[in-house]
Amino acid sequence: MSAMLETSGLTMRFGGVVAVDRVDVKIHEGELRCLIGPNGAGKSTFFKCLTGQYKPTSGTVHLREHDVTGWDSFAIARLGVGIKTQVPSVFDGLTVRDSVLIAARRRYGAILARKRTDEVLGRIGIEDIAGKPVGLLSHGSRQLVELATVVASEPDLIILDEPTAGMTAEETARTAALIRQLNERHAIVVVEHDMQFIRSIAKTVTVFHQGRVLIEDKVDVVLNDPVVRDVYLGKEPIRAAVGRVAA
Amino acid sequence: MDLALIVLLQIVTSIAMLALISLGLAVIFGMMRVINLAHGEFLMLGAYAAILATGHGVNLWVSMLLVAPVSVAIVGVVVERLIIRRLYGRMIDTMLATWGLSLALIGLVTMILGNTNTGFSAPLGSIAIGGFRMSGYELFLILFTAVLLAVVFVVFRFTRLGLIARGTMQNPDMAAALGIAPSTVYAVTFAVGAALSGLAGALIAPLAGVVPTMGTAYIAKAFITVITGGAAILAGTISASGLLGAVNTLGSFLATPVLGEVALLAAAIVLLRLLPRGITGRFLKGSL
Amino acid sequence: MQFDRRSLLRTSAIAMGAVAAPAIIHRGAWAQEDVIKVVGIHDASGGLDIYGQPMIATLGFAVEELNAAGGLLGKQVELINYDPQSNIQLYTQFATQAATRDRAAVVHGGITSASREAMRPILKRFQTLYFYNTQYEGGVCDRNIFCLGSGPAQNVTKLVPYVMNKWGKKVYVLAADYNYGQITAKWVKKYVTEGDGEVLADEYFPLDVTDFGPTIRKIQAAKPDIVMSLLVGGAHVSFYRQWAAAGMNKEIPLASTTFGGGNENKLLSPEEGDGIHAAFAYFQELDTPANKAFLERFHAKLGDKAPYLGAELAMMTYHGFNIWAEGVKKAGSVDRMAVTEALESGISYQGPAGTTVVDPKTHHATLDVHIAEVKDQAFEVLESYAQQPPADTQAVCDLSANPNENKQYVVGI
Amino acid sequence: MNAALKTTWGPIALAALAALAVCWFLPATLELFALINATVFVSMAILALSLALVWGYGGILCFGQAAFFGLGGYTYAVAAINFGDTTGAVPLAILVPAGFALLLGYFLFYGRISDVYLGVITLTVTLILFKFINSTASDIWTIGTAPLGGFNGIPMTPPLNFPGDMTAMLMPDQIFVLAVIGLFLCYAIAKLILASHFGRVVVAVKENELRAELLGYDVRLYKLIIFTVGGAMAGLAGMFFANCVFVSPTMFSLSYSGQIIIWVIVGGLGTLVGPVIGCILLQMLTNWAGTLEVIDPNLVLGAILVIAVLLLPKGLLPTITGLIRRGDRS
Repeated sequence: MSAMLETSGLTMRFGGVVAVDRVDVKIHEGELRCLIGPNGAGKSTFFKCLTGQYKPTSGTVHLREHDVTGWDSFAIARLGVGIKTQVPSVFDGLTVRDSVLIAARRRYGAILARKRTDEVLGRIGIEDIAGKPVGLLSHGSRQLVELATVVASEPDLIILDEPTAGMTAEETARTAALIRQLNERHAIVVVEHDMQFIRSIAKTVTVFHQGRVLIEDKVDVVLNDPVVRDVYLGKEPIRAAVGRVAA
Repeated sequence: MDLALIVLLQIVTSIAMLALISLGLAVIFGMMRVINLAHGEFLMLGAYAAILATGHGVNLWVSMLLVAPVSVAIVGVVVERLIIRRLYGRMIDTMLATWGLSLALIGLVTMILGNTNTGFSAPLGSIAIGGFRMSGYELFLILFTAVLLAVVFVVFRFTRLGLIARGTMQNPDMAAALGIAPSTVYAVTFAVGAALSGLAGALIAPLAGVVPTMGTAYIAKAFITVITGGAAILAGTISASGLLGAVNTLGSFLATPVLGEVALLAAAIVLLRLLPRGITGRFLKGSL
Repeated sequence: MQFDRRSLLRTSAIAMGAVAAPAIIHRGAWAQEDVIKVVGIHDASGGLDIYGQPMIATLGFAVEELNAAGGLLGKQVELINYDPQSNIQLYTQFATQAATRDRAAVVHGGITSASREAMRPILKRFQTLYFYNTQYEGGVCDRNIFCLGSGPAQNVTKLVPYVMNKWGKKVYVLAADYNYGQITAKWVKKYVTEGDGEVLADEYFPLDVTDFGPTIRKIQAAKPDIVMSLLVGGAHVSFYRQWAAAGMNKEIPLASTTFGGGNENKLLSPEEGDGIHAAFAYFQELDTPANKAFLERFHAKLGDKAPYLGAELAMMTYHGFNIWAEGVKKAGSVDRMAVTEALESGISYQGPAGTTVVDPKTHHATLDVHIAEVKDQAFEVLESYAQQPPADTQAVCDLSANPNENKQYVVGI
Repeated sequence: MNAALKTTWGPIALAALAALAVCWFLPATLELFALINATVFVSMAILALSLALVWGYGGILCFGQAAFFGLGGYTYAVAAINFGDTTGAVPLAILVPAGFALLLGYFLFYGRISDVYLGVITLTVTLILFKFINSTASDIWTIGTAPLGGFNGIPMTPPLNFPGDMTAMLMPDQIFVLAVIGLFLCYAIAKLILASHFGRVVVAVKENELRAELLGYDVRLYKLIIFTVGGAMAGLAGMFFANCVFVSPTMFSLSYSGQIIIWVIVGGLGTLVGPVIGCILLQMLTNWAGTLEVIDPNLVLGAILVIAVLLLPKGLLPTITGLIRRGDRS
């Protein structure tokens, strides 16, 4: 398999704090990768570097044949990277349908985009709230809406930063199924704290700790690694997840 | 040689004037993230308070240094209660409401006192510097502004009040942790900011003349100085006034006063383009 | 029908020369009205109120006197005052209002040359007679307007040689930055050069400038013998304050063609104002029987509210109204053209400011000019020059030869 | 299609009817003076509409909309005096402010300047233009045959003529009708822009700039274009204003910039009709207050703004329509 996304020596410093420290990560075409790590491990900062929201202090990001280091977010998005951010980033003043349509319309003409919008709304299971303003929805529904906008823009690589936070068990299960389904056509990177969720979808897992990659291996290997248990799973297995829901 | 000295003095005067007219706005902006567009009218009220007080036989210095700040502080408390308090956290709405207040105050003072120029003469006579003469009052203003900045620094740095204020700047919950309601801190801050504006208005009155619309001549300058300075109250005010004041004076000397003003404005634009969070958003971070 | 009216107006507009627009005018009604409407447009507020308020007072007084004496053509005169608040665009609004809604027989007003130039085209377009009674830079050549204040060939021409003779040849000019200041500064340069003097520098200030610090330092560096001030309005009074605060009033003498027009001498303390020289067609301190009698009537009528009349502007407004009234009496009508022709017959009026004679060719006035010095907040007249013609405008304008002319000439240097 | 009829073409048709009614009715009934005043109101309404679009839909709080208004007026006056014919001056009066908005917008948006900083810079630019134009009284400031006149402005601003025929000057009633048509066209253009994909993205950018960017939209470009359209409309407003008053530096003044914001906030941010109504109502109110001897117009205007922000944060129109809707339901 060829590398779709590759970072080498990616580093992000804020003043004296090193949030991301010489990270080398490769994501292959069509891969489903899970990213775990305690709060403050640098996962979200890493994503912001990938999607152009931060300009990395040093190191590079390659997307297929392009060196996209320091590119603007929209340009990276246009190369086929979609991200669902940690705190849902949605259009509060628009309806669910309009939000998804805006995303679909970037790729398609008016008629195809409408078709695509209906299809995505159905696939994510939010047709029933399609006419509602996003600002009035619950946290879980907003997560789904954001997911729908990301999916509708049909990126080759989808980054999902804690997609199930605030979801009910049923919504979570649906999301897991959806991710597996999406993975048929898109490469996916998921950040999660819910171990069960990770077990249910992941093949390869990368563990972040203090801005660096601690370990990267098959899911069973990683989850049974004593060091991983020590820095992450052993110390705050549930609380981290709970804390995130509250956030 | 004398000329160089006099140009230097003029630059210092400009800087002091800018710092003086901006300080009240900077305190309110730095502490509360509120941009008080009625700041110019607070200056105007201070100037009128001083004029009315001297008109009633109060000593000139008492009028300028005591009556003006105290009366405007009272206005500030009322304004904070009636308007600002209801709009915390809504920066744009606060700007619009204080703008409305600014218009209303101009209208009110015009109705009561008339839209006419008044003023009083600067005290303290003049002094000779080599072959040049300069007004003693301007010299006094420079010194007074320096002292005022020093006092604000000492209060913020070394007193409990300052501690609470700095804490609130960082995080509003901090004041609550110290057992003081943030709303009290905000009310006091607004009153202090208003008092500083009133004081500044009274002090510039002898040089500039007093008219209900006088605030409009200063608000833009003060606003631009504060935003260019950034969030740190003292460091921002001093650095921005220093830079803009120097540019203004040099422009005035080399060309005309109008070009001096244009140079000041253009400098502010360039600065904001380069440092979108103001000078202290980039340098001297976390200073006062 | 519509087309006919339009093409007619279009043709007449072209015939009238450079008139900016054809006009729809609902005229004719006023002739039957039982009052004669006169509109006064002067700033009662804002930065120029220092000039406006005395002018409003004298215009009102002139109308009352006339009405008390039986009015005009057997009718009472109704005075409508508008306050443009020192805002140029309000001048245009009120001028339009005076012409199209009030259908005034005459408009008296305008203080700055900027306000005159704003109103002049409108009043000409709507065919309403206009009197501008302020000392100004000269050169307006337009048959619809009468400019009765003194011009540079009457005041600058006397003041500049007088002060150069008294104080020295090097002059520093400070002027308000609009047409008055710009044009008058040219006249000052002309007369200074003719007197073998030198203008060291000329600086121009928008009307809202209050900070003269850098300029005062520049003047000190230039070391002139005289500072000539053509500054205008309330904000510019700061210059005199800052000048005195720097102690410069003891070092370099000031002369001005504007100081006193807005009673600046009363706004400043004696220490600040003493010694400034000014030239005008009138000072309240003039020691003539006509002036004394006027002041007695004026004060008897207005009591404590009587403003200090200072220099020229308020008094020429009084003269201006009376000259218009003379014209109406002579024409036997308030019709614009009839009154204009009557005034062009060389009407003169003898008032508190002496004799004012209308110059038929220029619509300007021949009048007395005085040079005075500020002493203890009052003017002390130093020299008087009787019956000075408006030579500046006469040199360029002849309305009897070119009645359709409509422009302001500027001195060529 | 039905939705488009309801939200776009329906309002445009209604606006066309209203414009027709106004053009039919007012010139026949109003006195000349009132008609000229009405033309001023309409030109201001175009100005209000321009900010309603830029701020209410583009989310760009521009403190300097008066800059484009003034530029439009001055461009028109200078071009008309130079050409002798106003046919070419009108497009210039739209293009020059639009071009200026394009440059300024490029500087702002591509510099990623937003919020209050954007407000400060637009305000500062307007102040610079004001100070510059206010100090052009000297003869050297002459463009072609048109002196800029400094504080005086250009009192001899020529009125519009029939296209191509410089001797056929328009009457005040014709200028009024043209201004109303101008207002209608601006409204229709704004409505069509908002109904288009481009307009939806502009609104999406206002709602969430980051999200739009992460979906692959270059938000800078969208902001720049809507800002430029707003500048063009403000220029057109300035052109009409120059026709019924004349151009002077006050067109660039802070008080104009301020008033526009007041119209929009009072009328209703996020609507197009609201600011137009707010503008006309407030101007009538200010004019009326100006004739009162006792109350200063500034006091009235200021109090209205404070009350609007405190009590009607949504603005007049949305509050009223909200009340009507609630009434319907009960």
